[in-house]
Amino acid sequence: MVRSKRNGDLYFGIICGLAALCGIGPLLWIVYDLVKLGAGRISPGFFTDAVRESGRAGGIAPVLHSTFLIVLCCLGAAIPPGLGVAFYLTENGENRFRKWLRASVDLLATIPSIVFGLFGMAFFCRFLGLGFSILSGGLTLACMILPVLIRTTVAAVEALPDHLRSSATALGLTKTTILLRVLLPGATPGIVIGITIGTARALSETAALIFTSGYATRTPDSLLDSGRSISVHIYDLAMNIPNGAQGASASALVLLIALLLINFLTNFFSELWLKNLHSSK
Amino acid sequence: MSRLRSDRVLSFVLNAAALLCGALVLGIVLFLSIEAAPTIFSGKISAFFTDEKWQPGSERDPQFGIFSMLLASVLITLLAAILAVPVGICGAIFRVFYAPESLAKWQDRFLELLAGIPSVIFGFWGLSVIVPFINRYHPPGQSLLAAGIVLALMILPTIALTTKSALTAISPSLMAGAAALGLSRPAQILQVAIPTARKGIAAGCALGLGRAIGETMAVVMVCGNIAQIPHSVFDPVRPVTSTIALEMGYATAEHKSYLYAAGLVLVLMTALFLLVRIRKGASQW
Amino acid sequence: MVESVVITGSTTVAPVVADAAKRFEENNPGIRIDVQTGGSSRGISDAKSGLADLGMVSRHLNTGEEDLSATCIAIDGVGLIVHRQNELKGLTREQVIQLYKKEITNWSGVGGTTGPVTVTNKADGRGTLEVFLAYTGLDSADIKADVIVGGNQQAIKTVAGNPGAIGYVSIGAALSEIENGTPIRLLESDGIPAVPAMVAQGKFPITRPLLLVSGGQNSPLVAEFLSYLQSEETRDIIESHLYVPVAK
Amino acid sequence: MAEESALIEVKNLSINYDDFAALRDVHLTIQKGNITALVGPSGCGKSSFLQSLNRLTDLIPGCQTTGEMILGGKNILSPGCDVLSLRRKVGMVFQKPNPFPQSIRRNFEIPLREHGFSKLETTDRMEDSLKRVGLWNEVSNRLSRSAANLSGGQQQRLCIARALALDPEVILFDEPCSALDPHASGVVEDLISSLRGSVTVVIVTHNLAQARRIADHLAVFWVRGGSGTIVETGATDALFTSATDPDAKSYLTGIRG
Repeated sequence: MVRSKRNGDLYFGIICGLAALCGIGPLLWIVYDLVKLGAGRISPGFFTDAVRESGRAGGIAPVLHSTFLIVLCCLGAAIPPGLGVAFYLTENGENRFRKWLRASVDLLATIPSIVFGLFGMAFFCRFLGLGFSILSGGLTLACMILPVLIRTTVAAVEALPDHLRSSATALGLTKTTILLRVLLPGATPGIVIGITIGTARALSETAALIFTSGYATRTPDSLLDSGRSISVHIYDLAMNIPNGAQGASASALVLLIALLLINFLTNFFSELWLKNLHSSK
Repeated sequence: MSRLRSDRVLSFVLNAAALLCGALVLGIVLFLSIEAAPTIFSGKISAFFTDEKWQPGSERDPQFGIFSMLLASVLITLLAAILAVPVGICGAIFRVFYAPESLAKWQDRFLELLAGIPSVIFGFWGLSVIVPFINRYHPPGQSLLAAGIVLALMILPTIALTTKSALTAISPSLMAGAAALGLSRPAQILQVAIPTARKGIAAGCALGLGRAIGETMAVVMVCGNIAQIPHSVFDPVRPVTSTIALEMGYATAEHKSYLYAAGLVLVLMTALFLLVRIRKGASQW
Repeated sequence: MVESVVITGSTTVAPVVADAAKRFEENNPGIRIDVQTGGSSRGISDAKSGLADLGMVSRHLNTGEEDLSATCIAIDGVGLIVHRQNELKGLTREQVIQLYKKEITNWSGVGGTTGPVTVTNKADGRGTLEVFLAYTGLDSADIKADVIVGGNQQAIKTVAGNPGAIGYVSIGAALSEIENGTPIRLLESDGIPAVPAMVAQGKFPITRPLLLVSGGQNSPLVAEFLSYLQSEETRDIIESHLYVPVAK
Repeated sequence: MAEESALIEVKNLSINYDDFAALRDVHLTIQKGNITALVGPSGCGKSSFLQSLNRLTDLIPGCQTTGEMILGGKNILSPGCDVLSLRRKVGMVFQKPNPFPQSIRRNFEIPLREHGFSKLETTDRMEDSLKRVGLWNEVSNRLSRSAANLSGGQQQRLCIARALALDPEVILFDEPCSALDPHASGVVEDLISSLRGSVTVVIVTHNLAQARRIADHLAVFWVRGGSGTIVETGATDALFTSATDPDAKSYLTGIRG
């Protein structure tokens, strides 16, 4: 019995390890395929040259430029309301509106991204008259990542010890101070994770952008210009351009490296933040 | 006085954010309804449920049956969940309770990366690896199974990462208590840690499933896109999102309105599903 | 104020026009040409509604669309493709109809080596589907497909991964992929090899025009761009995409 | 005072956290059926000592124990020791009540089923031990409700009942009353007192009055040369009146500490 329990632990660990491998194996496979096909295209010029022959030649500099602006618009538009809704939801007290709001955030999370694209085209491009533009695309993406931001922030705030809010209230702090100085710093690592996931989704989104930020491969002069994000570029090369696979793979590799960098930086900074928080206590 | 004013401003800002978010959901539903209106108000919406096939382009016999596509959306999502939930949770258990710290960090990085691969890439990988593999045994290869596998891979990181954070948030004293009762590690994990973290895990799964049912670009490559009721996992299917992606850019007036109506039905269906969960008290987060 | 032209529509035409637009912009500073995709139907509806100055269409105009003024910039052939392992030489129109109606489900039925046929069709509304339907005279409801795909690339990848599959795609796209080692083959249609030369001579049976359409009076800039697209200056671009330029 | 016979012999125990020596050269005999209180200022290794008694120190990364702890002729600290059955024999109750946030019934089922008891036995044992801690009347009609809804004192008694259900030889208490209100604290204290004779109790407490009320034996921990150690042991009354170690004396008489 003793032995079987020991072995049970071992077997269980192995099963879980295999499960972990199941998730990571295909990733390595995908990355290997991308490297095999696309690595040859990547050179310093790839990052600085304009798109030529629909992406079969040249670089992706304007695409990177547009992507950066789109993500910036998206985060800028999504983070303030996202945090606002999350803090609204974690305040004490429950009412029908809150219940309904939670349900709608859940619903928002399940709306197909292509529906966001159609909505964005009708609302931002046509109704608000923003046209095919970086701004339209960024705002559409903001709607899409809003539920991710809200849910991770709520989870981060709820993971804080119960007594934090009550003890802060007992000190006679205003709600504003409690939120900005007590809850927000405590929940920051969780919020950062939410933003990272949101950024990753924004970067890898295609369907919502084709109809909103458009397709242009030139460097945008303003937020009201059309510009294609890197995922749209990958999509176009893979789906519409004969022999686009190499360019698509190379661009996908660049996207992966960018994501790696973002994850690394957010982790680095949130750890740094945590350290500061502890040492200042 | 000014301190209280700051509170009032704060409460105004929070309320405004909440209203904005609520309005967004209503706005999207409203927008879909307006675009779908020609179909709904002409009474042709009944064709959705009475027509057997989906062949909007046929001149002789246009049909707009949506049932098989809704079924396909549900089946693909379910299959992806069956594949991804156990694997994701077990992977997270490995990460939290078994993996040495250095390995665990790598696992996190990889999963975060997996979460960021564009769906087109998943789609093409599925089309060039999974589909030919299935094709060898059950042609054509494009199938419910292929779509389920590709989707499972796509939602795996969401499930694994949220499960991981739910498991790490468990108070160490609880786990020490379980250990002090002489529970073996699998028992500590399965009977104490998982039930304790179930809310977080369920939230992660819900998030993953939400993404699965709405996923388009990867599924459209590997599901075969035949609107039919599948008899096995090897049959090709066509979910609602695929139809929208395949036909929206090419559809004209009436056909287009049917596509919007299909999107609306999908959204309402998930809303119904959510409502049931809320009624059962399962979605309190 | 920058003068600009907005062009939307077919994903088949867009890469050609986008490349040409880039060159046009370089030659004419201060002018901006925005090319957006979304499919032939979108090209038509945007041109009609005036949302776009020009719509890109990769098929013949249907009834109810004749009020648009169309400019043909190139011709494209649509060829039947099979996996490289399939040794079949070509198919007649009758055989194609039988295959797509599932009256024949084994390659031996059309003179090939024994094996099940996987019929790959395009989604409703695609330009190539309409051209294919026009060639075969079928209604889309007659076609019993095993797999439905969206664009040319998806069709090519599907056939490349399935030794029993048959599909149809733009000849230019197929040739370009074959050159790059993708394991597919173009079949002869009614005994005519699927090559641009045959399309140019008008012998190949399945062809379609690549059109730019507009709803009303073209502005001088739009007219200039249209004639630029038909000029010798853009011939190399059209040929680089393996389409057949229209002799002027 | 119960009959004297040694149940646990601790010889030359040291506990290190990476480079830091938390506890050095500890010797202690724990008498069977008695209540032994571990007292001393914070940070002198009492809790580490307690946790090493059922190898919960294994859970702390970088923690190493050397020396001997003999229970029933076997060394607890030897690598060959089966920690799962050890922990069944040596139960533990923590400072903060930590019932599993599941139903009251599950709190018993999880450990009892794990240790091979049948469903029927589980129900019997749950009832017995809930009665033993005086909780049965309060919870018998809501066994399927979550244990998280109980009050702090009830939760702590549930944790004690959960430990008792496994029929342990020893129960370790780590400041079991410090998170409770005075009334609940009194109830739990009486409960611990009532275990005398049937179960061997080792308790860490900062409440000297409590130690004096319930303990048969006392071990005073103190920091010497940077690490904790036991500076004096003995019968409770004797130590309170005439401790020989000057630090222990001043601590127990309330002058320092």
